[in-house]
Amino acid sequence: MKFSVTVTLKKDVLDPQGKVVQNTLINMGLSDLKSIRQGKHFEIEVDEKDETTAKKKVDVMCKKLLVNLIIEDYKISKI
Amino acid sequence: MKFSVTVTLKKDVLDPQGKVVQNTLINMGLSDLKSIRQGKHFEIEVDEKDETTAKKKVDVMCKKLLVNLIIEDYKISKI
Amino acid sequence: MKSTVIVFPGSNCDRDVAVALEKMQFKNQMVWHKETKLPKSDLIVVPGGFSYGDYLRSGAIAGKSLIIDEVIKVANSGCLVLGICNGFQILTETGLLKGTLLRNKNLKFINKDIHIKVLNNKSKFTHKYKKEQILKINIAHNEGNFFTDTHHLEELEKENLIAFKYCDEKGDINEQSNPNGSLNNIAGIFNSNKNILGMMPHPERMIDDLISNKDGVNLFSSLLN
Amino acid sequence: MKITSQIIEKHGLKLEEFANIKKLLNREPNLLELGIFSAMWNEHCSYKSSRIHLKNLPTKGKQVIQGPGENAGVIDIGDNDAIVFKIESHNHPSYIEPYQGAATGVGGILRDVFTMGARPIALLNSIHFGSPEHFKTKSLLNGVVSGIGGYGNCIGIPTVAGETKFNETYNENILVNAMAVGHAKKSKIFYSKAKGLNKSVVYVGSKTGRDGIHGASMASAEFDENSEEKKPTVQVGDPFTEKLLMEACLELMKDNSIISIQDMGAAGLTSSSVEMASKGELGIELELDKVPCREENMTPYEMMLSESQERMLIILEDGKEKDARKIFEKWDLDFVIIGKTTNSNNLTLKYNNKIEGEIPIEALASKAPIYDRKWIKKKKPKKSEINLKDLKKVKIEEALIKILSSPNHSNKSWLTNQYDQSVMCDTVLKSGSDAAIIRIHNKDKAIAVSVDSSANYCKSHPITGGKQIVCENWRNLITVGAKPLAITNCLNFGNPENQEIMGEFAECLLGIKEACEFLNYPVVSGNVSFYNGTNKKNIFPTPVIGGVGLIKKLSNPLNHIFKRENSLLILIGKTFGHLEQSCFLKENFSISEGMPPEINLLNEKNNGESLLKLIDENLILSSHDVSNGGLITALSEMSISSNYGAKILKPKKLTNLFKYFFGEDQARYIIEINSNNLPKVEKVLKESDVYYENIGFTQKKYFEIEGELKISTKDLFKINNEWYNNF
Ligand SMILES: Nc1ncnc2c1ncn2[C@@H]1O[C@H](COP(=O)(O)OP(=O)(O)O)[C@@H](O)[C@H]1O
Ligand SMILES: [Mg+2]
Repeated sequence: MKFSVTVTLKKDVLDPQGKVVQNTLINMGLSDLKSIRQGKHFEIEVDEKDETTAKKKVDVMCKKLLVNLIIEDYKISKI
Repeated sequence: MKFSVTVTLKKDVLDPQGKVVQNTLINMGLSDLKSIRQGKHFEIEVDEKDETTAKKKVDVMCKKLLVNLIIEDYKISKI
Repeated sequence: MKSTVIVFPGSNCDRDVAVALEKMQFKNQMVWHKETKLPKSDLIVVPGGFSYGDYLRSGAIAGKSLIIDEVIKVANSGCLVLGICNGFQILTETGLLKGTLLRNKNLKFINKDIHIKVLNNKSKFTHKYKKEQILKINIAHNEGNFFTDTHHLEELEKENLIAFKYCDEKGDINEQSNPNGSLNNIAGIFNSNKNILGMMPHPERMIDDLISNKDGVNLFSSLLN
Repeated sequence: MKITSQIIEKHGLKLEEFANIKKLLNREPNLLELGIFSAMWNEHCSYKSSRIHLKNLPTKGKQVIQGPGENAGVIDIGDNDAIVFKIESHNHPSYIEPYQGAATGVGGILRDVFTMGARPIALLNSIHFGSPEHFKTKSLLNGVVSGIGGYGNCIGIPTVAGETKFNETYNENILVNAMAVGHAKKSKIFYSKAKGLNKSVVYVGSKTGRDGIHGASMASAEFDENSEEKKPTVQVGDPFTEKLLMEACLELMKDNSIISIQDMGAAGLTSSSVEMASKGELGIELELDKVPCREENMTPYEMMLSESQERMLIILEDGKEKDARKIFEKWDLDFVIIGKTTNSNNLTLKYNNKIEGEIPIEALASKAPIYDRKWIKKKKPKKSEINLKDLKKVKIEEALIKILSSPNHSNKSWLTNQYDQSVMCDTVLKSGSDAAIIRIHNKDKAIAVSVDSSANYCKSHPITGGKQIVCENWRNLITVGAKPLAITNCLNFGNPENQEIMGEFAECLLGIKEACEFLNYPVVSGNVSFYNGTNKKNIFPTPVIGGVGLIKKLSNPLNHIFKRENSLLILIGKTFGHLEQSCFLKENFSISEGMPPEINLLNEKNNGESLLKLIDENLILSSHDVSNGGLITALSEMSISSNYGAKILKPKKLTNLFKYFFGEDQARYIIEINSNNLPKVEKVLKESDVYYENIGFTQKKYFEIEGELKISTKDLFKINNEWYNNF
């Protein structure tokens, strides 16, 4: 079973990368850009048929390693 | 209008980060993990009401800066 | 010889390479990335450091700066261009050099003295070195893991476009002597014209016995004539 | 909003303190004002528990240009060159989020140094973790190390020295102290004291967000179960912006536009504006609507207390705004005039033309509380119960291997290879030796730098411990050929409201003071971090000393590595065989009672200065101080990184082999000399009445003690390099 996980910085946490990317895009003439925030994305496949159990396993991976819960939020979706 | 962009390494490109993460998770006892690949995620807001035009603008951003087309694939979706 | 060092916000080896160039009697100028004209010069150096903090991808944002269009122009007309470390990454982002630099395989920043072998000493950058000469040289990077497609890799090997490979003290090129996971131990490559060199190691750090050694000196002196 | 006792407590203020605030204001403060008081009156900014003790430290000397009281200390190294340096703690944030905590620690201390007009030339750090077996240690270590590297590497300043220690006392409270060293022209040092009326107060750097609101109060409160909740206050570092800020500030400092400049560190806009005004005996008025904000709808309270990083406050000379703005715009940084100096002696805060808060500056600064907290003397520690017979149960070789392979003694290249040590091309000696050597750019002189601490010694006998860390630091500079000039110190302690802890603090400071005075080694800057510990379990007292020394002529830099075969090895200083508090007893018998080795300042000074004389006369091939692990450990360290080992002769007047080789008596050095030079060396040592012993000579490949052990240097290297491979 496959899941996608998106990890984003919590609101109000400084996103130095997003800031620089945003300035660059605007300087390149893409002035319609209102905001951009950068995060991480994982594609995870687990050996488990039951969706709830599988999702729980992915959740454990997020909590234990993939996500820094202090500054990041995350969302798991089945793909 | 808001879009999410996920950027992933092409299949034949080595993903050192994904590999290390995978090993770490397996070492942590999460042995059901079959595969994990890591990529980037952007949340982009553009000042444009027409969806097709807006999406095109995001596509330009991807091509011009956000994605290294030699090694990366990307997907844009409206959120 | 006149040289130009391009300075991006976040470059931090710009002074180091300028010092090396001046010590080797280049007449050097620093050029800020917002300039739109390059002074006439024989050599353009894209220095190491963390242009734009290496945010997004190392070298990506510098690759879009105003001055880069000029660098591409003169490079294509044959001017010598040297990209060191972040400079190498920037050159791949602009397409002047093919391939890309991924994260080190251990996912850690690596700073140490390693060895490289001069594979091609028939270039304007390397002719003062002996063929197969082993140099001890400093690396300092997070993304030095050279990657490219098989086609390009074949071309690099066949056309002799690999300047340096990582090796050990004795010159053996193998997995143990590969610090970052780079394809075929590649540490530096030329474009097909051999007027552009991109390399991860820092020759500007190797010009002074008191600090390290002088293994970088011949790179600069090669360029002098 | 009515200020309830709950709100007061949330702000880390005591009810008596609140009463005092009301008296100073002649009214109740509003919430904004209360927040400002809480930031300025907390331990971190006011030094309320430590100030009366810090006052006693020696801070003066011919070499001192600026002692404590500014952003960093400044010393004179001749030829119009000055060195600016300071150390600071970032313990609590690093425990909560190790990468960002450590990174912003480095960023903060760098700002303290370039604020004064210095270009940073070196970074150091002292990091202390819990037991290696503790489940958090590995990830904390990884996070802290990559955070330190992440920031320093990106901004391009070499991280050249430090110390890394493990001790279960830090299981729930790690220490992350960062030190920065910069170089300035003596004639161009910038200070934070405001001068003149109606001068523009300019905000430069990053925008203000909701980061670390109440960070300063967090640094001053003990951890408890609820500290997890304080997580969102973690700040994210942006080394790229700091690099821009540094270059922009240094560019602006080339002419004479700056009257006064101050970084926004702990308690951000509040402490920077108050500090400038208070030093200048002026008032300051800020229009908060002008503050560049990152988030929408930020309140004056949030703006004043935000600890967003990479920001500075500058007071400019009249008419300089335009040129200054140009510089900051070139570097893509905000530049906004947000206020002016006034003669009101108040901090006046306006928002949308309304006064939202007004506080007399002196209420926040000179009238901040000062406590003479009760403290009790440490009792002399119990003697350790080991008799000579028990010692014989271990073999010398096994004991040595145990020490060399222990986490605390293992080779640290796993860490240091993650730091760019070479950028700026002036690193003459990288980490791994007793001190690092950094050349002054374009000159043939250099400075040596080192950080040191000894929590075990300080715990068992704080006065001796305090003396010892100063002496060890001084020795570390001497062994690389530098004349020690001055120190900075970071005082990491537990809860000062606990009388025993306060006693540890007071007595460690007495020791530091005594040693610094005797060695003419003044304190020019520092930082205090209290409340290290959890739920009443306090960390061992851990003062950290950061020293700077001068190498006047850089012809022949020294390090601790054996240089050739058949040179003579001389041990300077007397060996009594002090084993209590030694690594030997800890690693082999798990004994940690007893007194630390005694410090004899007279010998310390004499031995050190005599060694410097030998070095000046070019008589030394390599040198190393003898510290933790004793003589045998020091000798093996000299072999490990070299192609040469040593043959050590059995001492003649030997009482006990273990005492001789593992004792941690102080004021000792090992030197390697060319045997032809022996008469010259002996002459110098005899003239100065220095005790010394010829202990052996260097040889190829093997480290050997006559009749006791023989190990190849390759094996020693392996033993010493294994531990970090698990990471
Ligand atoms: N342990 C100490 N020894 C000497 N000076 C100290 C010590 N602790 C703090 N200081 C001095 O007190 C002043 C205020 O320190 P601090 O608040 O840490 O500075 P900053 O506001 O720059 O972070 C500084 O000049 C610092 O050098
Ligand atoms: Mg400061």
